[in-house]
Amino acid sequence: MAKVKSLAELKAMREKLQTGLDLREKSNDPDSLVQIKVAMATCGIAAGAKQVMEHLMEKADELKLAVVFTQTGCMGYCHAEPTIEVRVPGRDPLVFGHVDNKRADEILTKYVMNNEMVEGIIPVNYETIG
Amino acid sequence: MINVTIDNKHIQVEPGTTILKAARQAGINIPTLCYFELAGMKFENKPGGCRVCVVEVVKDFNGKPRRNLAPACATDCVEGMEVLTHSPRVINARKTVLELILSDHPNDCLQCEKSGDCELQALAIRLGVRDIPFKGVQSTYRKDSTLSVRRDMDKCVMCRRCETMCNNIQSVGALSAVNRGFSAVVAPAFEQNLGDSSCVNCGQCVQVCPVGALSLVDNIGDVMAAINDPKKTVVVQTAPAVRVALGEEFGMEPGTIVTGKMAAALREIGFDYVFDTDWSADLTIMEEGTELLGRVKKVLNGEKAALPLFTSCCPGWVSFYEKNFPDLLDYPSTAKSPQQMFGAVAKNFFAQKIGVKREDMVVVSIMPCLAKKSECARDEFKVNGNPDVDYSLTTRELAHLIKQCNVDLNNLEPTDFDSPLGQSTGAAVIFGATGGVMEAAVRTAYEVYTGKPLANINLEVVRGLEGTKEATVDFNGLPVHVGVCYGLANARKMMEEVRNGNPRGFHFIEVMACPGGCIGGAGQPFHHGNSDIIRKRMEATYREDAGKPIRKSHENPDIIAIYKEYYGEPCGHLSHEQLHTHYFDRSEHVEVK
Amino acid sequence: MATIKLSESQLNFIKDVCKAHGNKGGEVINVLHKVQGEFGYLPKEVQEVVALELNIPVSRVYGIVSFYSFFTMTPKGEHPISVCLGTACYVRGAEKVLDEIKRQLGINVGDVTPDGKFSLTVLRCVGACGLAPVIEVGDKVYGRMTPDLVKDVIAEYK
Amino acid sequence: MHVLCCGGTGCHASASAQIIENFKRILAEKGLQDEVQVIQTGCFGFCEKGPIVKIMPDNTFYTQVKPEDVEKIVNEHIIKGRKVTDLLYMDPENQEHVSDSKHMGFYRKQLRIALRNCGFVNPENIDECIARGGYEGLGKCLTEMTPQQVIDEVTKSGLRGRGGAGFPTGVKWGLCAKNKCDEMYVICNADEGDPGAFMDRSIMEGDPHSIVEAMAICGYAIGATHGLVYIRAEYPLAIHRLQVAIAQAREYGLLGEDIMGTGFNFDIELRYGAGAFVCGEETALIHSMEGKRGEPTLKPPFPAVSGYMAKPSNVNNVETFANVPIIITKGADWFQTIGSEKSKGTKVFALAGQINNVGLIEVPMGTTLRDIIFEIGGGIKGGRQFKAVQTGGPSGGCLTTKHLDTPIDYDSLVAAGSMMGSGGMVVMDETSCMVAIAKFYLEFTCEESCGKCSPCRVGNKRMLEILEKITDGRGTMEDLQELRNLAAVIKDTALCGLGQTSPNPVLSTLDNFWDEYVEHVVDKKCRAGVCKKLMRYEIDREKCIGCGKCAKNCPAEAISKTNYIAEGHKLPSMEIDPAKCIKCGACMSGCKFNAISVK
Repeated sequence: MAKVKSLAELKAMREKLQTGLDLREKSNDPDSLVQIKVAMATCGIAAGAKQVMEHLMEKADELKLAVVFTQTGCMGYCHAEPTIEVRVPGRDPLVFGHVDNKRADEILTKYVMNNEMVEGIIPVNYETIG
Repeated sequence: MINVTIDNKHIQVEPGTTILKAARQAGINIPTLCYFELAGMKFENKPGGCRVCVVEVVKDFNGKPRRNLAPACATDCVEGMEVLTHSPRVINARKTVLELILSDHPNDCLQCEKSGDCELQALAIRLGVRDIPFKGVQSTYRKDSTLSVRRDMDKCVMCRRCETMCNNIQSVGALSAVNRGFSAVVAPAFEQNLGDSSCVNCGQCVQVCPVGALSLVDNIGDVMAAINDPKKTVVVQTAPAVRVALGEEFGMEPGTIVTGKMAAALREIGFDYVFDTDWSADLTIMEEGTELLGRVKKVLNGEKAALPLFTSCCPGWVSFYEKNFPDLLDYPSTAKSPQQMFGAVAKNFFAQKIGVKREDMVVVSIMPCLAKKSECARDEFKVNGNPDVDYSLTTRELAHLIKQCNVDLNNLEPTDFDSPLGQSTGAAVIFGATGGVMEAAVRTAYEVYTGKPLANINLEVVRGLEGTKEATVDFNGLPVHVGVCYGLANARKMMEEVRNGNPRGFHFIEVMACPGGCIGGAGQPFHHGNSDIIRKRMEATYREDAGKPIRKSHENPDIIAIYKEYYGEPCGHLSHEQLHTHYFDRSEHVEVK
Repeated sequence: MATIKLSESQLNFIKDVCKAHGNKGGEVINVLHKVQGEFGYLPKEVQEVVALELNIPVSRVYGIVSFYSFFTMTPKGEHPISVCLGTACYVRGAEKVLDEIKRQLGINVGDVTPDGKFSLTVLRCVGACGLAPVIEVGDKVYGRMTPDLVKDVIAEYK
Repeated sequence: MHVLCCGGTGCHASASAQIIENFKRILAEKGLQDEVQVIQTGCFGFCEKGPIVKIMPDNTFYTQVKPEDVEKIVNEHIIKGRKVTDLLYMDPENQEHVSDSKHMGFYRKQLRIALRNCGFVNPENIDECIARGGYEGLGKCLTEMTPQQVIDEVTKSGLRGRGGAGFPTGVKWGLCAKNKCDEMYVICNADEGDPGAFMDRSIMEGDPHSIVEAMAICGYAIGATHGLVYIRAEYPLAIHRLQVAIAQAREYGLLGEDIMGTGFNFDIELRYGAGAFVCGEETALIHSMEGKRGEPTLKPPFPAVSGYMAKPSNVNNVETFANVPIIITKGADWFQTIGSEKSKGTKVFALAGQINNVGLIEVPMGTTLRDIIFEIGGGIKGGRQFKAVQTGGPSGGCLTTKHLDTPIDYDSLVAAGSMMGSGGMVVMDETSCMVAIAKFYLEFTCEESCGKCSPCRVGNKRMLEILEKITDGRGTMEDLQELRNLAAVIKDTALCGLGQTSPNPVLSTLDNFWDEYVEHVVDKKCRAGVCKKLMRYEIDREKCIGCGKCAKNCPAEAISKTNYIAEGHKLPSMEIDPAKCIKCGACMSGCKFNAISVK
């Protein structure tokens, strides 16, 4: 990785990276990638987030779903760990709490594949400055 | 100068002056407990921990009152500051804090060594504590003792003076605050015995302890038993620094010289022979001076010899280098300390002379020192298990002994010491102050080396309370470079310098463990941080020297006589046997299992 | 002074750690972290070597070890159990969980079971307050504990 | 189409189950069960107006829905596509109905500034961070601003230290910058020791790059090239993520030599705490980093003059730093618009205890406790009564119902007898005994006291002993008086912030829960049933069938048979000897006949 040599370069880099992310997230192309973020702070991991993530990956493989998994920090819903955020292109991102293997399966088969809601949705109740 | 108002008194102080000191300038004496200072001697302990000295800052730098009470010892004055030292808020807080401290203190004042000299007791009296409202658990710790120092940490008030002394001034590092919260206490590593630590028994922790948590090992009973044993001949020797401090215990001004009264008191108590360690100090100069000249000559002849020569009369220092500088054991003089030389002479030459068996003679030393108690118990100073010096009492113990024996020191007629181990010179007297051994040694070594009389025998450059001093003395064309220091941290620096090749080219270095030398010894009356007391003892020491008819060790007729009669010559065969010693590696070793 | 006895590999480990930290006294806490990471605890001998290598008084090392609750001089069990007694856990009944663990293992806080399998300590907040009450067995965190669950958790390690 | 129905505990209590039931039934009746899916969700954070029903995809937000409203929603909205106006949220300001929750500014009580990237980015991937504007603040400082301008901007923003006392951050930087020196340090205090607080951990785990960036900005502002993070060794994941972030930033040239080609050098090292709460105090923290016991020393000298290695040092905590980059990029003027008059911006709280939505929240300064607890927090667990909320950890106090509508900021919390502290917020219900809570905090302080000053070392111990006396039923009214005096003296005389604030939990409970203390002292009663020595287990001899299970369970052999056989029972009932009873509760939990109760 080349070093960032100036602020302009940093900004250019941001543009590029952001477009990449946006493409992934906001595309209306149904074939584009589904993105699942798993909250992996201490709380999440203690509640089994790692194991759920592994399960989700296996299941997605099995279902031949193209999903990008990323870990992220605390979403703030400690009461509902493990929590994951699912972004399906063309839809608003959704956060699910108390995700165990069973719910993970449902999220993939029902919500991601068929746009059916499943239990465990946590309404995002905050505003974030970007 | 900045303007402050304390208890409605307006005063001007230097910037950087604490409220405590500013108040003192204004004649207001704020009580303290943990705070401790030896002014001019670079020792200051102000952790701000006890909170006894808190005051109310009604107007701070910003013109507003300060939210909390401020510790006067550690709060600097600022322009326009207004302080109250005895408002109801302050008095209540101060008293409550003191009651809290007392609630975790055994309060067994009647049996405590420190009673009457205790700073906590004085505070309780001053603040009129009549009741301790807080009942609760008290800290209890295992009691522990070396041959010199007793620890009863139940009494510790966490002032941290001992820790500061042990680490910052002495660099011994035996003591540290351990644990935390209510269990916090000052202790050796692993709360093991102090004797198993790096402690060198200098005892300065005892000298600065405000309470009875650290105290000396009391040998008065042993000495009384010996005096009352008809089979025993009890010989006593008194160190140079004792005579300039003992009077303080009897209400005399610091710096009062009580040599004659002390000798008389010792006789009243019942000692059979009252001799003087000053005499053996003169002997030490003969041995050590000769050793120095021997090494210098060797080097001048291109032979190898360990230079600089370090003095070895201070047992705290000896223990320190055995523990910390085992690679430099060749450097200190092999001459025994004056106490041990005296013991060796007494139990060999003198016992023989008066026809008393060694086992039937008890040698007692009166020392300003706690380390001497450990020194006299060393194996190398014993013959078939019988020590050359049986018991070493401190100045404070002697005062107790005198009082117990109903001797009225103040009204005693002075008397002389007994002969033949009683007569001494001014050179021996100044052993008590830092730089004194050096000056005494130079007086003799110069004349022995050059064969000429020393023009000015007052070697002013090595006098005074500076922690480290150096000087060059012209030995008839040979520049002899000497160094003097007290405090083991200063000594450590010099030793490290020597270890690194002695860049300043010292020939001779005097080291004393205690502040100001033996006059500030741990066995002396408590100075409670008043360095003027030490200064006055020092002045008395040089006064005594100046008043002596003979001021050079090699001119002491009794010394000349004993060489003629018994030892032959300094550093000769017999003196090597009796008056010299050797050192041991007592450092910590790592061993693989 | 005392002679320190350690195996050669232990000794070399400590020496290497100290050396990696420049044998500087100011690094003592970092050194102790690494050494405790290796030995599980900081026995007297280890502290003595650290002191020697960093050229600081052993009393200072002990002063530090006895000050910080993270450092311990007693060996831990094979499966160290820590019960969080942070406020969140406390108000959600951590003490009852602790009592149950004590009862099941028959040991008190700070002790190790006679078979050396378990040791019990308490700590203040692992930051998993959302799962309160929380206990840790080794590195594994168990959240939403109840006294009833204690038996099962312990059984996992028997 | 989806019907999202709030299943948060608050709404659940107010009949959300019945609403779901109704939706399902009515939709089935209309044959719409396949078209419209009914889903129960987590809490919307708007419990005051619950139960909430949200219709997707048009985001219509119905509030205070009653089970009988369901039919109307189905008929009007779902079938006819007409919104049910009277169930829409009414904007209190203009009295207009708002349908889309996205337009309900009021509803969104949380504003994430410090947590802006937590849960959004992969903390171990610097690209995602840069994509969200990471390091632009640093770039702006280095290329467009002088160090003084940076300090001025931070000062102007009104940002105050988030670690507890709330000292203005810009002023602190300015004081340090004045003491120019060859070596200066930026220190990040990540020794989050407050039990029940995990904001800093979450930020470091979720957005470590913001800390790295902010420290570099601070370094530039004050003229330091070294950064040190003092982090709890108990936070292995946070340590790991910080290490990764530092390494990545170095790789990208955002740390190290000649950052972004501007000639500015800055690097960061980690130092580990070792379990001492007092090390959150900046002088103690510095001593700990120097390899000493973490004992505080008197200020002055302040770290800005003589800090780490006696060099000028600036210490800020994690959350404070997390605010800095965004202040630089968005500007002080923007930041100033958020928060209350004297406390700008937001505050992260770790909401824990007996509350439904335990979690990490971030609200603008000036939000009321009521909003936090009953809206965002979803109210009290199990539908029990709110009793107290503890803020500020061992340095703070317990606030009660009367404080619920206080807008919280640094100053209002101090005025209420508590403090902001680092942001722990532990909610308690009637099952918590306030005397026991005060004792709990004092136990903590006693354990964590460094032992240096007598008021804290001995005073807190004595306070704890008095509290133990009270919870053991041996307390007197004089003890309560003594507690107050001791508390006042400790506050007035202790050496450091930990000691000076340690009496706060006791003082605030004395102030707010005096009755409960008096009950313990005079009536020898603990209404929460927490203080064991004040409890009495009793067997109802009418209910006891004499099976003897309780006696078997009793570890203290305190239970024996009586001579009394209740009507309809065959065996004599059991009784508990109160003198032997250790109040472990084993008998009660084992009794299948509910014959044992605690008084």
